[in-house]
Amino acid sequence: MHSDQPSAADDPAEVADDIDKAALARVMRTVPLGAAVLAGSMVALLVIGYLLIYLLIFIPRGTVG
Amino acid sequence: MTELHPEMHERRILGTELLWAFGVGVLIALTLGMIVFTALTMGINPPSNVERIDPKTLHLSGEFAEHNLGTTVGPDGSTTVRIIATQFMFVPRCIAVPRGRLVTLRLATPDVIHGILITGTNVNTMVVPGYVAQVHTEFTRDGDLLMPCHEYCGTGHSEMWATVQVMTNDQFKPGADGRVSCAQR
Amino acid sequence: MSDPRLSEPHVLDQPWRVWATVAVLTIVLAGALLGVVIIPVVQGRAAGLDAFTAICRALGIKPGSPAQPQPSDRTPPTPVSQVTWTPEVLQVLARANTERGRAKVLEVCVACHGEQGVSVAPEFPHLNGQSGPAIYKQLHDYQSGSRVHPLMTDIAKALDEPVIADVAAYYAGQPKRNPNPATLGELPANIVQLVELGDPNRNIPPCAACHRPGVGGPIEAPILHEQGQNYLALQLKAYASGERRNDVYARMRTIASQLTPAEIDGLSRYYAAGFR
Amino acid sequence: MRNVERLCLAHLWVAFTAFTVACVLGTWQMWVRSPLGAKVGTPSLYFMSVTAHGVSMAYVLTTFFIMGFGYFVAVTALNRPLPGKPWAWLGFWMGLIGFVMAVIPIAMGQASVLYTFYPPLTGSAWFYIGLVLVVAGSWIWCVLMIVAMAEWKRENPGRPVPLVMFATVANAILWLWTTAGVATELLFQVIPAALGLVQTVDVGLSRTLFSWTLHAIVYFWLLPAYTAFYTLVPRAAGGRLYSDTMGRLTFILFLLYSLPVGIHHLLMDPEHGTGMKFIQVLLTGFVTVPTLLTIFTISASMEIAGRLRGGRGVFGWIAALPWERPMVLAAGLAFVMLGFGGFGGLINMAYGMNAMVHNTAWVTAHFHLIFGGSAVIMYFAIAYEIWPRLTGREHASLAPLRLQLWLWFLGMMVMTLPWHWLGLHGQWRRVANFNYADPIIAGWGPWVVVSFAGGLVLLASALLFVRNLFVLHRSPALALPRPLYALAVHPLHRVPAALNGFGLWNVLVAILMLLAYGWPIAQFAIAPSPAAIVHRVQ
Repeated sequence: MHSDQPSAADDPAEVADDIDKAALARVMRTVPLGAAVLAGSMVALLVIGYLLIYLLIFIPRGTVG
Repeated sequence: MTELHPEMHERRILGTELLWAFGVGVLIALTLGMIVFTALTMGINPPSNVERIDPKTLHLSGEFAEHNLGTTVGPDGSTTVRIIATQFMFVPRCIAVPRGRLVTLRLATPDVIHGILITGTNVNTMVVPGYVAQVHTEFTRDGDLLMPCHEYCGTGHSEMWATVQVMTNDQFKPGADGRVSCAQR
Repeated sequence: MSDPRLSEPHVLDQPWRVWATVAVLTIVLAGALLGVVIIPVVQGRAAGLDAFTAICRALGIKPGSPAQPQPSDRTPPTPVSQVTWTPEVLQVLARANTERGRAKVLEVCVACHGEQGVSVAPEFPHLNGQSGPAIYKQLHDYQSGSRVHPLMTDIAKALDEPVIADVAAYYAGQPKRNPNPATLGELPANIVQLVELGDPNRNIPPCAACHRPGVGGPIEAPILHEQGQNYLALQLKAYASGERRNDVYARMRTIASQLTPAEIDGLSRYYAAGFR
Repeated sequence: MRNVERLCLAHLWVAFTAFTVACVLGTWQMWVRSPLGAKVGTPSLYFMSVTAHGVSMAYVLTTFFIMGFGYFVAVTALNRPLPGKPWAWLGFWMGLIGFVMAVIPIAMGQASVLYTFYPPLTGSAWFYIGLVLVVAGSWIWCVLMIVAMAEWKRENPGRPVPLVMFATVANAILWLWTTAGVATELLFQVIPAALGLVQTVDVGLSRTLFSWTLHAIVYFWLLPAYTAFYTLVPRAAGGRLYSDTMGRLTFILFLLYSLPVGIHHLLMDPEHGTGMKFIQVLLTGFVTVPTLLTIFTISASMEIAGRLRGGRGVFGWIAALPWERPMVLAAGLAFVMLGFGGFGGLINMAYGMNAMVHNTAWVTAHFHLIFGGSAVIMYFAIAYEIWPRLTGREHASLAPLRLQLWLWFLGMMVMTLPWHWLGLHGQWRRVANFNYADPIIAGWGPWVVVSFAGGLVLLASALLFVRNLFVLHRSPALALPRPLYALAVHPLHRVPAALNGFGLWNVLVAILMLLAYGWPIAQFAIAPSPAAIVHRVQ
């Protein structure tokens, strides 16, 4: 990155990666199944934890208003 | 599955993202719905008593003068506790409250910002100079609890706390003037 | 999203502008409807409040929670001190004239507290380098009867407000020079700890949290280092017994009543020796 | 001498020097608070240390790191020289001088007011003026980022701004909006009070103005981590970004929703009614959207990488990822900490339920996980990634880098998980010592010791981090710089102006802030808080 002499190699839009197009198209048939399962279950766990704390710890400690 | 045109495929990706966003939106609505539901049915709010009071003259007159502090049971049976939070002490330092009855805590400060919580309960409020902080709550278990100052108020902050005695109905007996003090233990 | 092949960026932009604005406003309006109307009105109904009051409380225009009635109770007060720290009082202190203060000191105070604030007898406090607000408050408290002393009560009653400020400013400007500092001898470690750390077991804050200059504590807190040992011990005992009670919210009465005689002695010697 | 490398390295070294000192202080504080450290130090020393820890971590590490990384991005992503480099140096020196000006009164015990600005307790005026200089220096950075993007757009009409620059400029604009609140509070309330020009302060107003800044500032700290998630991590993992458009939308949503939510920090305050509190809690619900979108998009991007590397099945792609690469490892660990921290945040924001945890160790755990955990571990990873470019040298071995990241993660978890438990039981924040003789507090002791052990691990990690950077400065030269920024599955060729700039979004931020903060601030103009006398620490 010799800053005052920019080189095209630094421009991400112009640098192709070595990912094979066909391979990418192949994996894109399954993606984002795993991501949806992983992220979905994590977020669901968060909300379940929230509801449990709300109902089992917060409410029994006495209401505030 | 046939190969899609890149732009069609990009739209499918965005469609998937939109589906995810919708699912996430449902979950957020669920968490907010819990808040709205308990606010409507149980009257749960954060303590928000926008009641102005001059911090400079608290000790001269009114309910926060020294000998008006502490627990009072009104003629209608309502329990109100008045507390001063000052550098570096709560007045009074021991607070008697009944179990299983609505209690109103009112706090004010003559100097800087303080805050309180009572361990194991939902009592929590900032005590901001210029305002009366007020918490309505019900204590669900009896015993001695800690009420520390939880906002930094100066070098003596760490030694600033009070004790809260949650009493059963047998122990919580107001005197003729309606005042209740801590039991000596 | 529209098909980018068919339209230019600025045309593409129009739905974005419309939908983003609609979405943002809908969210805020939904929040306002719930938070300012529906929740307070429903809560207010359960607490016996009319809808208008409940909404005003939610907006912070009227005091109180929309879900609870406000308590009422007033009993007549008997304040322990009439002094208040208002901008006006601080202004008076800031504008004090040390020359006039010196004249008054030579006329009245010098017999006990000395011209330079070094007292002539161990039962009188040194006033040199004392904080102005502290002297001001004590003179005022003598005047109003909040603090009682056979000599000082009458002397203070003869002073008017600007003179009190002048005297306070004069003594505050005198350098610390205690001619007879106490010798420390063997000061137990627990005294230093009481000053610096306090005692968590007894809920005693560190002395230094208020009685160190520039610590941001109570405005009226006096500076204690190089004060007379005897005077300090007398005052701590007077607070402990409740004989002296002009400390607002009983801060010193509460602390002093928890100190042992050995601690009162140790603390007096600590400060008399000039430690800060 | 004139190179941008020097500029970036200067910023980053200031950031990480402050960070290392703050780590030492933080560990000492945990010792003092634990049952092992009773009678060690005094409250005066403790609060001096907390102030220095907070200022170094929250204002210096963050601001200088973000500025240094921003300059790097502007040059490498836009592939053009940085506009106004002398101005950048001016910003750097303003920040550094400001930092020194703030540190001197802290060290003299004249600013032991912690890093939050809550008058009437005020410290030395130099402390505040110094911090204003740090912020003013960062404003120069904001302008340079905006100018750099504008010039690039002029030279490249119709082309989408690279996502990494779009994200950096989003953060610069967010920071300009964010600092408006605290700057107003400091210039019109706190500094006049500290200088003795005024004797009283409207505490309700000062808290409200500070809350304006208080939440969005954390997003300012976090956005470099998100920038790395979208633009560095997919390439490091050997995959592609799932969707460039969603990246842009995410950063836009952060700009929109991280500002009008600050009153959720004042849920327990008596100077605001329930109505505005509820509105901002609702808006806080929406600020989770960009994070949840990110979790999905980045998981999908990692899934692409994992499957390209031969991972199969619903979860097989996770094992197939190149975890030996620091950037990938850091991203994984950051997500775990983001999950725990986000869970804590969900409890914090829940309106009345905030009363259960407000100002307890729960809150300390929450922001140490989110900022100290997710954000800072990505700062490490970014530093490891760009340092070779800045120095022209290559890491001799990745093993110490991985060890450092693992130690940071383990230390953070061991430190913060007990804090959640303690917070739920009422252990309050910001105290120099606990009375472990009290029967309630006695039960907390062992957990405080466990969290202190976590603090020691964190300190070891911080020292190892600095060592790794020093070693790199003496390592063999870099043969060929690797490209950094990830491509999307379908790189964008044209985007609507709304996704290529911030005009529309600035208007919407203004509208949102007017609706969310208009009444909360206006109420103090209509009926000011009764004035409180200033208490000066000096």
